[in-house]
Amino acid sequence: MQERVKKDPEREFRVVGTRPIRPDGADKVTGRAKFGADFKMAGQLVGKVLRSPHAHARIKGIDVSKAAVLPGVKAIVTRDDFKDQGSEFVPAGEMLVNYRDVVRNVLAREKALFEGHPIAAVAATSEKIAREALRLIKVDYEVLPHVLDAVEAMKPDAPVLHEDMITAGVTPPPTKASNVAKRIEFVMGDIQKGFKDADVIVEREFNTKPVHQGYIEPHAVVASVSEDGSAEVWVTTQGHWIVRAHCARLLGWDISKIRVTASEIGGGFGGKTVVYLEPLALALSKKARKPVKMVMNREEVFRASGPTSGANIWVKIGAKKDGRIVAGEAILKYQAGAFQGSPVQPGCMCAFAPYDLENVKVVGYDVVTNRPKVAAYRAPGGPISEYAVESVVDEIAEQLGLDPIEMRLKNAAKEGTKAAYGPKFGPIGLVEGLEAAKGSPHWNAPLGKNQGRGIAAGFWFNIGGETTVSLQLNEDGTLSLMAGTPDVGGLRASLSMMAAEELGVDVAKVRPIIADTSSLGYNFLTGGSRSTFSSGMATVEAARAMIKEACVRASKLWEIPLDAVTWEDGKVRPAGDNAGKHEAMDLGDIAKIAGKTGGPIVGYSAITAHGAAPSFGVHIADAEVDPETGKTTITRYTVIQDAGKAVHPAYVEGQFQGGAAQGIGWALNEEYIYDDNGRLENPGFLDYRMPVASDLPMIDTIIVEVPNPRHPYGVRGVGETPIVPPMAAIAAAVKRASGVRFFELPMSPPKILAGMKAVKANGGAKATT
Amino acid sequence: MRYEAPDTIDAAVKLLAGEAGLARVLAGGTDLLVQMRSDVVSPDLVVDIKKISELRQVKEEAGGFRVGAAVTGAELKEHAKLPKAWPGLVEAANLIGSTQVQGRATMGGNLCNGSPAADSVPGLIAAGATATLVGPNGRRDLKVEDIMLAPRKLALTKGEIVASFLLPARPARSSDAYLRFIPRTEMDIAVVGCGVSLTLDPSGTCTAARVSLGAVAARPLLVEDAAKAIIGTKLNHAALAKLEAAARAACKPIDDKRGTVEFRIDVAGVLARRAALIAQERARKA
Amino acid sequence: MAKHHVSATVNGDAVEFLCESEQTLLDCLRDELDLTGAKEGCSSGDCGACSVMVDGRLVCSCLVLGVEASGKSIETIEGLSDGEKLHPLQQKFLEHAALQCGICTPGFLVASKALLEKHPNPTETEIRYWLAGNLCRCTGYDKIIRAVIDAAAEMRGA
Amino acid sequence: MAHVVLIGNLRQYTGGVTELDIAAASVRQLFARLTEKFPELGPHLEDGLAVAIDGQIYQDALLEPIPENSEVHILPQIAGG
Repeated sequence: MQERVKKDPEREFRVVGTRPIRPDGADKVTGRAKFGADFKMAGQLVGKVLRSPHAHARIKGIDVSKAAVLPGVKAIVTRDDFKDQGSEFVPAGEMLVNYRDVVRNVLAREKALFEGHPIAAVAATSEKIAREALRLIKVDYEVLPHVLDAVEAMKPDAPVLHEDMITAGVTPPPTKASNVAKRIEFVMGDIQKGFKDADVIVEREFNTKPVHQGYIEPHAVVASVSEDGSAEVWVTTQGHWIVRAHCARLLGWDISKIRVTASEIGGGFGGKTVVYLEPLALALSKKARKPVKMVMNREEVFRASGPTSGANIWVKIGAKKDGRIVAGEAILKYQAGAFQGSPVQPGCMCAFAPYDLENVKVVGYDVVTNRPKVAAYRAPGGPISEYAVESVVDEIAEQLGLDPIEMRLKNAAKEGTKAAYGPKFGPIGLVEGLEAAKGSPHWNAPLGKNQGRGIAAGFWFNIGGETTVSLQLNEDGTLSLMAGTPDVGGLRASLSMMAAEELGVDVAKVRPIIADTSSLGYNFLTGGSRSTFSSGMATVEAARAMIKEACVRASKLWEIPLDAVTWEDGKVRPAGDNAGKHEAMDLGDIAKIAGKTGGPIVGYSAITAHGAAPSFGVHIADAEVDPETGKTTITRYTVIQDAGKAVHPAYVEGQFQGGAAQGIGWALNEEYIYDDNGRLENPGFLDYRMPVASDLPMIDTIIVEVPNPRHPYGVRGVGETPIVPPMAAIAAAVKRASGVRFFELPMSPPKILAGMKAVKANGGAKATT
Repeated sequence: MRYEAPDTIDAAVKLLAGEAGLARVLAGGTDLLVQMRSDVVSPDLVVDIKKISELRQVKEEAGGFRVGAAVTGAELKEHAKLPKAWPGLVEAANLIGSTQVQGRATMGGNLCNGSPAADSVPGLIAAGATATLVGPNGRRDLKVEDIMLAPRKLALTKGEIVASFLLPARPARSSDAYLRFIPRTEMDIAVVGCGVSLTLDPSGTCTAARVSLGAVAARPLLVEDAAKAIIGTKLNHAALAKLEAAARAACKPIDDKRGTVEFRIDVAGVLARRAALIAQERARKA
Repeated sequence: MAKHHVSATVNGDAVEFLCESEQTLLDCLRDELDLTGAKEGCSSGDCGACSVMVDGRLVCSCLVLGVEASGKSIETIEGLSDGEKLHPLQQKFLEHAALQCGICTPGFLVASKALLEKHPNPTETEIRYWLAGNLCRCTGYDKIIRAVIDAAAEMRGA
Repeated sequence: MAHVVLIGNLRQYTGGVTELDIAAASVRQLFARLTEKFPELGPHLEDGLAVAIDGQIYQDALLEPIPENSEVHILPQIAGG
């Protein structure tokens, strides 16, 4: 079931809001589209990475002498091939990056900090030889005690990963190094007073496990450094300008020397925003003077890329009898993995974002552990804290005997509400989403035996950022559109639609491509749900620049003032009394005269896109719990979310459905499992249990459209919010189905069965972890 | 690594027996190739047995069926008579992996991979299947429950191949069922597996039964006490309670990434009851 | 160890290639025959991105040795369309927006075709179980299942 | 004058001050005034922070005008996945 809810009478669109076939579609259904591992260069070598078998170990020596003389081995790189970088947070694009950590994540220096940490890389004439060479590299490790869990890592006697790491955000600064990189605090109002006013207070502790982005395409790169030191990189990434920046910095090369082309990308979800193989491939290629191809296998992806944080969260919420929340407090402890930079900060800011609260206090800790460094994953930080807060809101509603939607409506953030992280919201669609949920067929449908229904809200900020788009008017009136944000799921369709809308041409006349880093101005990466928003904004601006130029040409040709020329219905027309009689010209006509009236016509937009607006979602989940095995089946699911304006509704629905599916996996079965030695036990799709087709029902969607006033078409980012509500919605559904409230993810069958048995043993009612 | 694909079983046995290094049999390859890829095994010789016709056939024999060890799950399902006679066993074989894997995976491979969680093995044990082994010293028959001794450890001697399984003739009103527990609906390794095969008399009383469990001990188990619990009963409430208790009592599981001891023991009982009821329902119609 | 010389039929064309014993059919298709439509997502038969047909049987090409292809008929995603005319499944996947990133799409299409050849009128549940070996992380499967249902209806009508 | 609110950890650089009024016509001017007042805050302003002017969040917007009597929040930057 697909539905749409619109708020305002809107502009009449001709193309936007329709569902044309995507321009890159035919290549993708015929197997011709080239993804990361599909690119091949003549004479390429195979690059492979040697990884640490230990979770924590000092590297006393690396001996590559035997590997170096193996016939077919053409280059080896270790820590000695990369200059060390100082500890300093510097902007790279819009991300703050500490290159001290980036260089160590790419290749371990003093210590191996997680199982899978790269130690050395080899380029050889075949994969077999490269693998053999890895076996010949001798690494002298001094194995150290390790720590995997944030709470454990915060203890005073925990093994310390970085002997120089002093907790930031604490005054006075601690004198001793610890695993706590940072303490952050957001305070609004008076939390004590708030709790004093409360009629009911619920306080709970939650734990979540790390989960991986789970993209089906492993990381892959081909790099070729030529004799003059200029480099070509072909890579699967969410941001090729970011790859360029990181590689240039780590290798000490000029940015202009590196040209990066983004391949088709087989999923990223935040996980392809960092560099792993790219600097190694470049360094190997430079040494070997040949192209080098590197592809991770699935095990490497799980052991050494992503995931997002596991966390410990404590939440306390106070409310009046009528459901009005008067105080909210949370403490978040997020695992960062081996290097600081967990998404705890946005986690803090998101925690209470759906609600209009006066008194809020959130404290967050960024904690390093002997796991792979976390990477962004869809709404990074938000799903964890909002899961905990939404679960407590659900419990309060239950205690007060309130309908969970009514409870949320009573507290929902709306236009003018001061967000729990400070500023006031502009127009947002949470109330509209909750109302749509209340009126939905799903919310009002009967439930079967052993079934329960849950609901939860979710929020993500969305961002803009640096964006460049070039739109060329071709000689025959068709258009070439160059954008720079990799297309992870229909971007080229949306951009060509927006160009067609603005220019009054058929969408099939616009051919979009994702340009390489040397062919277009800078673009920040695809992330933060920014690509349709930002590249869309730049596309509309580029189209408007083209229209303006078309009008200039017409005014010159017609020898009338520019203000006597107008653009209407896809044509330049004379306008007003002084304009005279001239035949209106469409872009095809303009294209014919372009060369003779001043030269080719190119619309260009290079902007830092501002005005991104948050998107709120509401999810309804039905769960059936087998009382004898604890197995949970999701029997029905509906996603309701504000898209501002859905440019291509099918791909908006797809984002909703995909986010929900990932959230269902997170809620029920996905987790990283380590053995006592800190080695990952489930680095494959067999035991890292992402939902398969038979695990899920159809996922219904309702698109709410409360336009974003800062985007020419009203667009909001939609990609991230859908992963925020599922965990709490499912936990609430499981509670109603099983009678037990769970405070730990994943809610896997052994936990649920044990929980139900414990409740039975207690004679009912008592909650359990 | 050497690859050989002989077309007689004797040639295969000769190759395997004569290999000084590590030799592996390739049937469906759905375990072997994964292990080779992840460097768990690096064989010097791989003997592909799919060109040996004896191993690729399902034949009626002595009122029952002889199933070649290299017949795939998908082929079992497509057989004209087998799914009706042994629905539980065919289901078990077809729970191994995805549709793609079912097109390759075989019961012989499933057994010889030596995993306590293999899905088709409890099915075979419940069925009372006998395996025919061929080795340098000729042929011999072994009950399936006697083949796997411990994880990755089999009662096969060097050069010996599992050639086929004999599913015995069975009286009217007989049927079987196999259930496994996995956290998802597909694509997992059994956390617990349970096969039940039984025969009813005209009054509906169970006259014969075999119950087997997988993934709850170091090897798939034949649980005679569980069978005794339902033999002579109409699978009433008390008999089923005894069945559940016997199944649970037989479990000696471990805690691992796929499940806990407590969970496995609990669920073994649940599956035994559910599988017995399915088998009973089927037997009434058989 | 000398390489094996393999002769097979791929998408109706006779092909020959050399491969080592360890090389999988997936490696051979991608590296020796430059047919990169089948993708490597896991190399363990758990994702289905490398699905192909071998003698009419749906398999993961990562779980088949290249040398086993000798004398066999292989069908890959590259052979699905009839020249310029897309297969109804391909067309329906596009119309239903049943792909986002597209990496799993070739595997889904090959597996779906195998299903519809066997079961022209599958239920939603049958489709979901048949395709359980094909992982998709982007779509939540909804639009994929709808596309297969729609393609099946069209193929039955045609 | 703009009413400026410092969010999160910033008060550790301002001796505990979280709200103040500042005359500034642009984000760049605002940062300059804040740096004069709180020298420790200065290095943190241009990197890693966002500015919300009357609710609208800006990242990397030194030239953005700040209207008279507006409310300005200074908060951590947001990225995404």
